[in-house]
Amino acid sequence: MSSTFTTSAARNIFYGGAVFSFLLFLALTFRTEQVLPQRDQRAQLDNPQVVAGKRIWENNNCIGCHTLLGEGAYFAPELGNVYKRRGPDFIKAWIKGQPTGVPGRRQMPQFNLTEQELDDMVAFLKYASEINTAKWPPNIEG
Amino acid sequence: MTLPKNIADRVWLVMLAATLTTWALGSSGATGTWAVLVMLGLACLKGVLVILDFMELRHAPLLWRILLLGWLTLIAALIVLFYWIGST
Amino acid sequence: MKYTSQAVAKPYFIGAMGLFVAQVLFGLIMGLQYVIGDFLFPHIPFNVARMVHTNALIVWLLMGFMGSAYYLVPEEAETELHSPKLALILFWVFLIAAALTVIGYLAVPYATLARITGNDLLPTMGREFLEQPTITKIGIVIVALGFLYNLSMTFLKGRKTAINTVLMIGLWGLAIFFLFSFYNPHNLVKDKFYWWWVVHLWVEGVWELILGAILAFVLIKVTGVDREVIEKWLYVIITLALVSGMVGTGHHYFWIGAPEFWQWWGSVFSALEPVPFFAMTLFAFNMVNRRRREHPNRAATLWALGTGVMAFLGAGVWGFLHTLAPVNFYTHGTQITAAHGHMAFYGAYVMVVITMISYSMPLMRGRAANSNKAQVVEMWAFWLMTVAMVFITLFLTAAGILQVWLQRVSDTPLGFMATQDQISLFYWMREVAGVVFLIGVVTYLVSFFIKGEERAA
Amino acid sequence: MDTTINPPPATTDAEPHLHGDLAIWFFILAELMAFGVFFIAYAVTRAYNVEAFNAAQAGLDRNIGALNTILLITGSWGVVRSVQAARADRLVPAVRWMGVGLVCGLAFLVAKIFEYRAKFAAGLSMDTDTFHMFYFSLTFFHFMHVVLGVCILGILLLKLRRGGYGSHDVHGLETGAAYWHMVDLAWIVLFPLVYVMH
Repeated sequence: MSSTFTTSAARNIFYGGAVFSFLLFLALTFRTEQVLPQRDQRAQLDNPQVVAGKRIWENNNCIGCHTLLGEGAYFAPELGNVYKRRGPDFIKAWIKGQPTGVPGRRQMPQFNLTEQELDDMVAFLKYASEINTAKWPPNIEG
Repeated sequence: MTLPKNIADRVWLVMLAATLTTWALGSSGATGTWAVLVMLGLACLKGVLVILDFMELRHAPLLWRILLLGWLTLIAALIVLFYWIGST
Repeated sequence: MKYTSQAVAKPYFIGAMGLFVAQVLFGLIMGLQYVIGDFLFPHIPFNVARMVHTNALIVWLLMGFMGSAYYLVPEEAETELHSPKLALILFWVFLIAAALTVIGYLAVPYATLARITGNDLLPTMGREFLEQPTITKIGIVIVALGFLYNLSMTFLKGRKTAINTVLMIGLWGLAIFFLFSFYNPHNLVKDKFYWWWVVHLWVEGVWELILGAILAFVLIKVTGVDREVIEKWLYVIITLALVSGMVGTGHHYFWIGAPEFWQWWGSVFSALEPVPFFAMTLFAFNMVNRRRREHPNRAATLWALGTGVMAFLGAGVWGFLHTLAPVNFYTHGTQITAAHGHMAFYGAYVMVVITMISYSMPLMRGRAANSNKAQVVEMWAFWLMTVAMVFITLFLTAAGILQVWLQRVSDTPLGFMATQDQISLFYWMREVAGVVFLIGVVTYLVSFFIKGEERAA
Repeated sequence: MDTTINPPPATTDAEPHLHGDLAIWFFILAELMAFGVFFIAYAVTRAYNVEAFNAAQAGLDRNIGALNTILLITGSWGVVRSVQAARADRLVPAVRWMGVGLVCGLAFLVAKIFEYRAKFAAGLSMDTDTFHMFYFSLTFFHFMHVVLGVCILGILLLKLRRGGYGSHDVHGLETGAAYWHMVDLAWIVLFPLVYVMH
């Protein structure tokens, strides 16, 4: 194929293309930050329980078995909409009642959370369930 | 009006005319299948001229003409198809 | 091996292989826990095994990249490494930090680990792949800076080649994007948004530069094709990788609360992400076919070609399978994602590190290639591991499709655990394939100890 | 319609030759793929909500669209004339024609910024509705390409003024020109599709 193919051109295109894509990505990120307030329920973050609940979620590595908004481990149910699926009381009772000890069944450890911590966790899961996730998941089962 | 000698100038004039026609059609509110076909046809004409004369693929290996003219034809065909689907 | 200081890569490769075995073992534990729920409970709950599995993978790949860089940069720059001593010190710091972190995962409950490591001062724990205590993260940054200082000094004083330039950009990019792991806002959407700047911009951004640079280096050595041709193709491939990968991050922003334009941008650009891997496979086979020398290390050539193919299959094809928003709406957070994850990580990054090890280890031990017998065993290892990984991916894909059907698409959706019970057959088959994969890994390690007729260095 | 209205090809060598670096042609294909997928996504989505698209499209300023088309076509034309002049070592006209290309590119950016400001002032944005999501996405993606194109033309202009290009070497000039024509080609399809056809 008669055409010249030079390393210098390929390198310049690499630098140009990389900078171009990064700027394009930054522009879309900037746009995202502008629109997020209408979608991410940030008002609920004024409630210290939600903030504490997120810390408890992290410190107990719930993401090691569960998914949250579809991201995480696939060993245990999606918890992004569990507040809507089960409601607060079920969530607290379930966490307190673990592990079930049923032989052969997947086991959730006992995290010994105080009543206050359980309420914080429920507040966080309520907050997560109200984020505008473009109608994901497809149904309540998550 | 003598045609300008330089091919680039002639291509430029043809494309200007095509653009103004599309703009006129648009302003006159032309709609419906024939309007879509005419506008797409003008766009394809401009596209072919850019590919062959501005990009000088007229003198390039056949492969590159096939790739780019193929792209233009495929896009135009799919647009017509979906505009037709939209209009039924 | 032209420069004595390149030998500093050996401990990194040995450390990498050690963690690789640990990673696969914990993978097998988890595979069994998928079917026998209370296996090893409460001693090693699933989340702990998962942390060890994923963290070991990332740490040993980083060690592999570091080893490859310590071997490759001096040879490309045609000068001795700036400070081999620093490289060795950093190796032990990195290995000990990784070991302590794993012991921390296994010995105490995660909440206790968070408390004793003072996570509250700067909370960064509890997020997937970034579970390391904050002090370990700081340790990783220090090791990375020392590593980059050492290599950059070497790079600056030596010959500038495209391979070195691309590798250094990739490694600096890796360190810079890791800094986003320290950003952990209360806002869950922003937390996830910038979390992907570490994860996605690594594996579908700067790591592809590192992958390209290492593969190009090995191909130049193995095929003898002149550097000019290979470096041109390298630039084209990594430009395609960055152009598609950068905005391709959008395919993670469909359902986490980000604006809905990402569904279009993410789908369009990530649909182009297989193109660089396809070009890489074409490039690898093209170079090998046009080789100008018969390199004695046929195993390394096989690994290099395998990398191209499996990266295209795992990251390209299996990625495209569920990258378009309308499809991802149903497959998001299912076993389809796990299937893609396994084959993409293996095909793109595990295989390129093994390619580099297979190529450079014999040279560091004073011979051009291992004996014919050893190479046959190594090729057996290649096929055992690769075929086993293909089956793991196929079984998880089947599980994922059934899961999507039962739990998401059908009009009477089953609950999560009910669905898991329905697909447990595939989990059993995946576990068997996992055992075969472990056999492949062991075979690979054995191949380094097989004697045979010596080859000239 | 006979489009072959050209004298013998300007370049003497008869053997088919691709102008501009092969690497840029890889990226012209990649970019055209990206634009193509966006165009088809637009057409498909429109097919399923024609009224909403037509209603929202009516709000677009077709005149600025047409003006931008003319600007880009004229810009492309200028660059072609510049390459022709450089091949014939007529460096002063080459610089002047490249100036035409650059000015048209800049004018396009200015017109587009005014158009965007008017849209934002009217409270429209990428998140208003599906049509505007496509309108802003497509035109902004193209806008960024024109920004890069203007930078490239600027660099080519500077190098031309320093005598960097001429009959001895037009390679870099042809590479930049090919990219600029791709940007024009993308707009040629985008303009009728988004602004006019309904």
